[in-house]
Order: sequence, then structure tokens, then C-alpha cells
Amino acid sequence: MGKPQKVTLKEAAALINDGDFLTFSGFTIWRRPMAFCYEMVRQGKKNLHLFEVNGGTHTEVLAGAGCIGIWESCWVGHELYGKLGEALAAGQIDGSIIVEDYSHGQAVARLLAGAYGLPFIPTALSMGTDILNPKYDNLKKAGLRDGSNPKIPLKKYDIVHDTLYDKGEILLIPAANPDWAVIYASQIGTEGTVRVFSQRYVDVEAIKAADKVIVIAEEVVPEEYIRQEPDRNIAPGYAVDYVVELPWAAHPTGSQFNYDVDADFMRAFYQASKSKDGYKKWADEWVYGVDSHEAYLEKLGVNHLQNLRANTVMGYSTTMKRGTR
Amino acid sequence: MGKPQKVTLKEAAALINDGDFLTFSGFTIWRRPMAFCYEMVRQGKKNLHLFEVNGGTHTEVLAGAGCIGIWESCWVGHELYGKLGEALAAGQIDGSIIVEDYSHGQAVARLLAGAYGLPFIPTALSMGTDILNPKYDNLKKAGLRDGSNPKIPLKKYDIVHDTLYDKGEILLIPAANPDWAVIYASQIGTEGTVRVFSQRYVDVEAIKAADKVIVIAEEVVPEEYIRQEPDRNIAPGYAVDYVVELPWAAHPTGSQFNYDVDADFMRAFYQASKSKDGYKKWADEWVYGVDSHEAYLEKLGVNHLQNLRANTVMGYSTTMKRGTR
Amino acid sequence: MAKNYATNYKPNDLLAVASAREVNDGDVVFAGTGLPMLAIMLAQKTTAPNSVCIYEAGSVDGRPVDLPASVGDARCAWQASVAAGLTEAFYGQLHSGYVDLGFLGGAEIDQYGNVNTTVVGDYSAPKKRFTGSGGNPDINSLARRTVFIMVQEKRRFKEHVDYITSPGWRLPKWPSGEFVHRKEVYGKFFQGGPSAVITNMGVFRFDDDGIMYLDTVHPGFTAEQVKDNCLFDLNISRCQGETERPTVEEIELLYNEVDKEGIFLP
Amino acid sequence: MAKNYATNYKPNDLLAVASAREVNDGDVVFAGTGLPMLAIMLAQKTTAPNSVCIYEAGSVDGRPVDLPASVGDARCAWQASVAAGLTEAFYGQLHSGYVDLGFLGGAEIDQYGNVNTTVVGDYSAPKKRFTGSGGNPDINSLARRTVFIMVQEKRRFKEHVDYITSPGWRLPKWPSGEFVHRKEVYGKFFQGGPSAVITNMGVFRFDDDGIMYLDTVHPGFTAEQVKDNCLFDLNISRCQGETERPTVEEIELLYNEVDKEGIFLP
Repeated sequence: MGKPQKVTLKEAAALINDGDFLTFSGFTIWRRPMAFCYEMVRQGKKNLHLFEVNGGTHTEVLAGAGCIGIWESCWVGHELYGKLGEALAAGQIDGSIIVEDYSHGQAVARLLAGAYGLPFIPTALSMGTDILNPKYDNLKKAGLRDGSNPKIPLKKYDIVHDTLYDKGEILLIPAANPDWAVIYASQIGTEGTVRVFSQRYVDVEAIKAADKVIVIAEEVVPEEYIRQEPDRNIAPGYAVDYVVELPWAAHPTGSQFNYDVDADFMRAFYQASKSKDGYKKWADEWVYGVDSHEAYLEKLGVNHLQNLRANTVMGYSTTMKRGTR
Repeated sequence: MGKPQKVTLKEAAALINDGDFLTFSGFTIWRRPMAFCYEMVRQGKKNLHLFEVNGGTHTEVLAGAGCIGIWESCWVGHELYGKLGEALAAGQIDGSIIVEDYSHGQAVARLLAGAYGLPFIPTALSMGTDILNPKYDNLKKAGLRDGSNPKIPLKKYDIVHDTLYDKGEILLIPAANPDWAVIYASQIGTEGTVRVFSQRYVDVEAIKAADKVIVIAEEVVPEEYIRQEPDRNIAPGYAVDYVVELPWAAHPTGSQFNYDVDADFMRAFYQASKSKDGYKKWADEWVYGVDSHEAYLEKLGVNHLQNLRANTVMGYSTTMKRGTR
Repeated sequence: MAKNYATNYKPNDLLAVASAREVNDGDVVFAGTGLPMLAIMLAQKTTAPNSVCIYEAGSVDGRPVDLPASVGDARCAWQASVAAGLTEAFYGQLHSGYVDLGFLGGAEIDQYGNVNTTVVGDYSAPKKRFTGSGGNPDINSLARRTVFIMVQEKRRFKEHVDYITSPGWRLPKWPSGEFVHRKEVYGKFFQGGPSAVITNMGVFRFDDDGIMYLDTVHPGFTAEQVKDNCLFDLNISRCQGETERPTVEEIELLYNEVDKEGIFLP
Repeated sequence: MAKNYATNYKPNDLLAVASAREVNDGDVVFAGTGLPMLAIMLAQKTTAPNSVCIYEAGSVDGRPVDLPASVGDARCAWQASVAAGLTEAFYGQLHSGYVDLGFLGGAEIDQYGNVNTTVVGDYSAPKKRFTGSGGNPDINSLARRTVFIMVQEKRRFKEHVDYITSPGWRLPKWPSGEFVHRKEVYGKFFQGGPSAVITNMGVFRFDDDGIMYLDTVHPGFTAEQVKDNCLFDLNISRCQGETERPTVEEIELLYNEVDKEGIFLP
């Protein structure tokens, strides 16, 4: 154990091998490590196995580029700014992506069990649904539940009878322990203590569950500062392996108290994601067409970004126009 | 659900019936609802069933007065200021208290499962110890694992084979869901949002696990204030049933950022707790001999309490003499 | 005082208002993005001032002054009682038993209240993929009551949904897949289930056998029209008449306070 | 530079110093109140500046400027990286697999490193009750190495402890109670186990069969004297000689920085 190593975005993305098992920070369209996902696309990663408590815009960027082999999750979309996960859906339909569906609460159980070093966690959430239909166990159908991949559980879930209080049947949900957690965070101390603002989502659990952790931080701050309120931090430095300091790294997703979701950018991406051609054109402009995060920001422009900047008291943009009024 | 009801200390303690199942906030000699325990002693509660992730000075006050029937926990003592839980030990030895031993981590699992509405949580902690020796299951020996008391699990624990990852045997630890959680907290909002400072111990879990919650708060603060940093709060108002506002209510235990542990008072209590006569004499002076919390504080005196007052930056007393130098 | 009913309102306005009326004062409500959010926020400003809202990203009893665009939004946590994460929302609140009411949406529903938000067609060779379950089935598992807010279209109200994403009143019990009553699946974890479905045409409830029936029909529609917009044989015999219209005050609150920027109600 | 060894020190000073030397730089250490706390804090000021300490009340990598009197003390959380609770300490850190080294105490120990902190005599009719397990067996379950700091008395070093509170190298496997190697009890959860016992007379380690032997003897004692202070037949054949003495610098750090108020070292 020790302090995390400072690396560049390109170096960080280069750590990921084709076929690696990943999870990400954030929630749908909030605090996603977008810059890192763009870089993985540029580096041409293939056959990634994702476990996501929920998916979002970053998932779609990876799916459109053909980076994803297996996606275990419960949801993908862009919230108000794009109803569906079109690229992921296309991958499921054409068979290029193996989708394993859980419910949101079951997916939380998977990561929580992984975080706590437990092989499973019980839950009564989403019993009696087709999520549990044995015919729909896609990893099993693909022959991947034979124990040869230690990251894929032998069963999608188990059902046991409660012997402690005789409460009847309950599910056991297997842990998820990805090779990598790629976390976008607002602040990291000089010795690696991590802080996010407002809701914590499942970032705490993702960091603990993964074998290795990369933090893409909006800013690096003095360690003494971040330790003055230790109840607000989500992980110590020894839980982090690599750090990239990169402002606006979550764009177009939002980051509480940093910047808001870029609705227009996201809507445009969603439209593009509806076809392979659309995606390619979009990626040629915004991913392949910019060779660094700095070039991407320059292309977005100062005034565009300033409009997204969070009000420091409210935690979100109070200047951008959101609706029709 | 709704906002908690404001009551007096006497009214709050009167809610507890003989035989009720209780748990408390705090950790060994920190943030214990001492004033409430004194009042339970004055009201002559009997046969209380306690689940405690760990015990402390409050446990000993109750044990010495003969209030405890069953104690499920892992540890009791006064840390540096009194090595053992003498009154509890005497009760176990003379058979007046049924003691059920768990490990600390197993006790956490019990409360965590209770908090999450799960019948059990798995753990690999403390396997292969005599805590699991079937001969030493004291509730079973007392015939109390027959299902007639829904608060007592049918088994002390279970052992299952992990079918999800084939990791071998693991324990299942039953939930604990006490009738009451009695929580000492530093702050409560006018609508019941609860805050503690520094370590949270298992206070979050205790509030969720219990059917009813009484909060003894050092101070009531404006709800708008406590909601300005919601990531620092441990429970919403609808999770709290009754509130007592009572400064110094944790004395002689400490409360971070309020006051430190009263070491001299605790040492004197520990000495007294070594015999029934000693306890009686002590209780005659400090419990039965004062008819209110205010009288108890007056008896302690201003300068004695001022010396315990926490430095507002450090969170503990920087004026009291602690060692020999 | 007689209520001052609005004469001019849009279908979504009535949906939001009718949904808000499902909230009892003091309810702990677990809501999703969009109309569910409008419904709970309107209820808090009208008949249920002591109700509180949990969002699955981890905010508990937030008091947004600006309408959140999603449940992960910073706006959800403004003046919240607790801001934590998903483990808190799903296990510390929902599985713990605090939630009285869940507000949910769906793409397809069947007569037992089973909802599909996953695929169209055979799951193993789908024609179309939706977003997936999200927290819908979880909230619907352990909230004491759930209300679904949906668009009424014939193809969405089916005898059997293509995929049971969210559990209604009659369900497959795995591993056998035998259809049984929800109580048999949830055993001692049973807390309740779907209590209402609110569409742009009417309000539906469930009888003791867990079968959907029409409770009230929205102004401008007939019970028969609603029945014609279901693929299953909808019971309209218990229809009590017309759904109560939105009041002028409710519409004003919706447009001037709840969604003052015109995000969900343009 | 030659080390400047102290000529005047107390038994507890050597205990603290010898224990501190068990910490590898970068170790994540889970420690209890008292000597374990002194040991990790001294190590951080000497040979293991990058080691960090977790206390079971929920502080992670605290940097106390005043010595905590217990692990629940506000002093533990000063300049901590994370301040949370017991679920974080036991599950988020320990069970999660972060902990390299546990520092523990005990009332009785046997030749396999099984430790008793619960009762004297038959558990069902005890002569004396100790504090109970606390986190001792948990830390000892899943830390990669554990070091016990104990008082050497003949009655405390037993062939079999009266009650196995904390798991050593040979253990009962329940429900049968058959004694097996620790690896068989912990299966794939096995991470390690007791690596040293440090008393006021010597430093003990465990051989491949999980049996305790004397590694070094403290200055002023002989291996035979240590053996005479055990009820079991202690293997002294592997004794490497004398335990390294405390240096003047270490003693000064202990008295002037770690425990400057004289709480554990009066």
C-alpha cells in the first residue's frame, strides 16, 4: 500500500487491457469519467467487461465505439436528454454485447458485497421478476459461468430459505469485484484522500470493490485541508493506485459543486448514437478529432463551459437555460 | 411517519417497559445516553434485553442496578479507566444475566442486517472460535430459541457453503432489531434531522434497526442549519420518534466536540462497581440521590464540567490533566 | 370553500395532479425522474405537506428550490435531511422498511400490474431494448404502495408483458416459474404492492385478486374508450365516475413553482 | 551511524519498541487501545513513516497530536483521512482486505496462538469474566499478520486456553469442533494469522505447523527463564539471541512525543 501515483490521462487509459473488467463512478449522467472513456475509445480498447450499478452517457460512448464485450447492469440512458441507450441496445440486439440484467438494488448489492469482501449479500428486492428467469441468464448461455473466469460468479443469483428467522425465501446476490474502478472525483488530497460533494452514489463501494483504482480528479488540494473534515471523505490514499488531475473531466456529465450537465451536448450525442454512421460522425468530431482533453475543452469554448459552471452555494448552474420558460 | 415528539427525560424513560429489547448509541465510553440510563435505574426497570455492538459504563450502571436480563454483545468495560465490566461479570457468574457472546465484527453484522431489513449478513470474521461453540449458546440453553420471541433468532448463527464463487464456508449472522434505540447525539434539527461529530460508530445502524427511536440531544438547532450540509447527518426526522434536549446527557462518557470523558468520575464508578455494596453506595449518591439530571450536574459543579469541555477546534478537552506528566 | 377547478389544462397536468392526490400526508415517498417528481413536489405544496421524498441516488427529504432534471441531480440534495448514496437509498431506507409510497413509470403493463421497462419481443432476441429496470422493480418490491404513471396506448396495456421487469400482483416464483400471488413470492417480506395506475385516460386500481380495474375516467373520456385502449379485458364495472379535475391553484403551483422553468411541463 | 541504545528503560518501553519494529513501511495497521497504539505511532515516527492506522470505532489514517485514551476517542480522528463508523472499519476496511497488520492484546494464549479474553474456567460456569472479545478475533481473522502484545506469566501461557476468543493456527471447525489448521477453517478467506507474540520477556513466532517458538529473548532474561514461564513445552531451540534494545531516540519519542502526557507510560 502507499500513496497513489500521478499519471497522465493517456498513461492511465493505457493501463487498461482489452478484456479487463471495469466499473465507473457516478450515477447516470453525473460524475462519469468521460475524458477517460474518450481516451479508451481513442486507444481502441476491445471486449471490455463492464459492471455498472447503472449506465449512462459514458457507457454509450464506449458501446458506440465497439469497446464493450459484456455489460452487467440495470439501466442505460441519458435521463431527460436521451431516453434510451441506443448503442448498447444495438449491441444487445445484434449480439455483439452480452447483456446481463439485474435490478438497481441488486446491482448495489453486488458492489456492496464486493466492497466488503463478502461472496454475496442477501436481498428481497425484485423477487418474482424476469430478471431471475433462468432462461434469461445470458452469461450462462454464453458458457461463462463455468468458473474459468474468477470474476464471473458461478450463478447469477441463488435463492435460499432463511434459517435464522424463518422469513421464507430470499435472494443471494453475488459480489462484483472489477479489475478496475475508474472514479471521477471533485477533490483529491496530495496524499490521495478522495472527496465528492453532495450524494455519494456508489463511489465508496466501487473504490473498495475493485482491485485497482484510478481517480480522475477535478483538482488536487492540500492533504491537510481535506483531512480537516474527515467525515466528508470517501476513501484514504492507500485505496487509490493512480491519480490524474484533469478539470472538466466529467463533461458532458455533471459534477455537483463543479459544473452542471451539458444538456445540449448530450442531446446531440443521443441523436448521433441512434445509428452507426451518426456515432462515427460524432466521434470523428469529438473523440478521434481531438487529440487531448485540452483540445476538447478548447473546442467547447470558454463561454459554453462558463454557462455550465456551478453556483458555489447551490452546487449547480443557476445561469443555464433548462426548460421552455 | 412524521416529526419526532418532544418529551422530558422522565417521560422518555417511562416509555420503556420491563422486558423490552434495547440498544444504545456510542462506543465503549463515548456518546452513551447516560442520563437516560440513570433515569431507567431510578424508574426500576427490570429484565431488559440489551443488544449492544459493544458495552460500556452505561451497561455497568444498568447491570449493577439489576435492570438487565439478557445481554447480547462482545465487550464491556471502561477502557483505560476501568478494565472490566464487573457488574455484568457478576451477573453472568451468579446466573442473573444471560450473556450471549459475539465478536465485535459479528455484532456489527447483526445490527447492519437489522438496519437493512435483511434476516442475516454473511461474514468470515471470527470463524473457528469458541464464540461459535454450540455448547456455549446461552439463549438456546435457556430455551429462548424456539421462535416464541420474534426478537430472538432461531439460531445464534448459521454456516453455509458459498454457491456463488465457491469460496467455502461462511457464517450467516442473524439481524438484531431491538424495540428501542436510545441515541445520544450532539445535534438534532427542529424537525428531527440527527447529527453526530467525528466517528459515527454504529449510530446510523442502531437508528434504522430499532422499531422506535429516542434521541437525547445535546442541543436542538434550526433545521435549515443542519440541512445545509446533509452529507454530515445520520438520520432524517421521520426515523426518530421522541426527542429529549438535555445538555451533558452523555456524562461521564465523552462526546466529540462537546466534552471529554470524565476519567476521575469513571474510575470512582469502576471501583464502586466491584461489589454490590459499593455499587449501592455509589448509586445512592449519584443516581437515587439526585432526582433530576439538573441536580446531577449541579452536584458535579461548574468547574468540574468546564474542565471536560471540548476545545472547539480539536474536539476534545485540551485543559484536563490525563496522565502523569 | 368550493374548489376552483381549472378549465384549461394538458393531459400531463392532470396526470401530475391525480398522482399527487395519491400521497397521504406524512408518507415517505420514493420517486423517479419526471412526472413522479412533479407529483410528490405538488403533493408537498398542497395536501401532503409532511410527506418526504427519497431519490435513489441517495438524497433523503431534499427540498429543491429548482426542479431536478434527474434523481442524481445536485438539486435533489438541496436542504436535504441526509445526502448519502445508493446503499442508503435501497437498503438503509427501502429495504429497511421506511417507504410508504413509490411513484414509478413503465413502458408496458399487464392486468396484474406487472410492468416491462426492458425489451420488446423475446428477451433472448429482442426487437427493441428499453432503458432496463433501474430501481423500478426494487421500489415496487418493498414500498407499501406503488403508483404507476403511464401513457395509455393499446399496445402498452397487455394481457402479458413481454418481460416482467417490475413485480405486480401475480408473479412467477423461481426457479419453477409457476405463477402465484405476490404474497407467496415475498413471504414475510411482503409489504404491499401496486395500488394505482394513472394514465392520460383514467385511474386504475387492483381488486383482491390483484386484477386491474378502472376506478375513475378522466374528463373527456368514457370508460369504454379506456377499455378499448387495453389489449386485456378491462373491468370497468367498478368505475366511480370522473377523475377529479385539477384546480386552478394546482395548475399554478405546477407551472409557477414546481416546474417554473418548463422542463417537464413545457 | 551506530545506534545509540538506551541503558535505562522499562519493560513496557521495550514492548512498545519491539512491537513498532514489526511494522513494515506502508502497512495498513489495525490497532487497539494501549501498547498497540504506542507501537504503531512510534513506528510511524521511525521506520515506517508510510504506515497508516485504522481504529475500530471508525477512524482511518488519523494523525493524532494528543495520544488517544481509547479507539473511540475524538483524538483518533484528528487529521484522519476518513472518519466513519464500525461498519467501515470491520467491513469496508478489514473484511475488504486492506489490513496488513493487526496489533492485539490478550489475557491467555496457547501454543497455537489461540487467545482468550473472555472467561477464566468453564465458560458455562466461569470463575472470572474478562471484557469479552471486542474486535480482537475479527482483526485476527482477516489481517494478513497479527502481533499480540502480552504480559508473560506462567498461568497466561497455557497448553489450551479456557476459551478460544481469538483464532490462532489450530482451531475447532464448527459444528463438529474438530481441531484443524487455520487454513482449513478460513478456506479461500484465509489471509494469514498470528505472526508474533511480544511479551515483557521475549519475542515469539510460529513455525510451519503453527506452533509457537521463542525467537529472541529480552535483555536480562534467558531462554530457559522464558520457557519456565510457559505451561506448555516452549520450543527455545530456534532462539536467535537477544531482542534488540530500544534506542535513546525511540525512548525519547515514546516519552516526549507519542505519550507526552504519561498516559500509558507513566
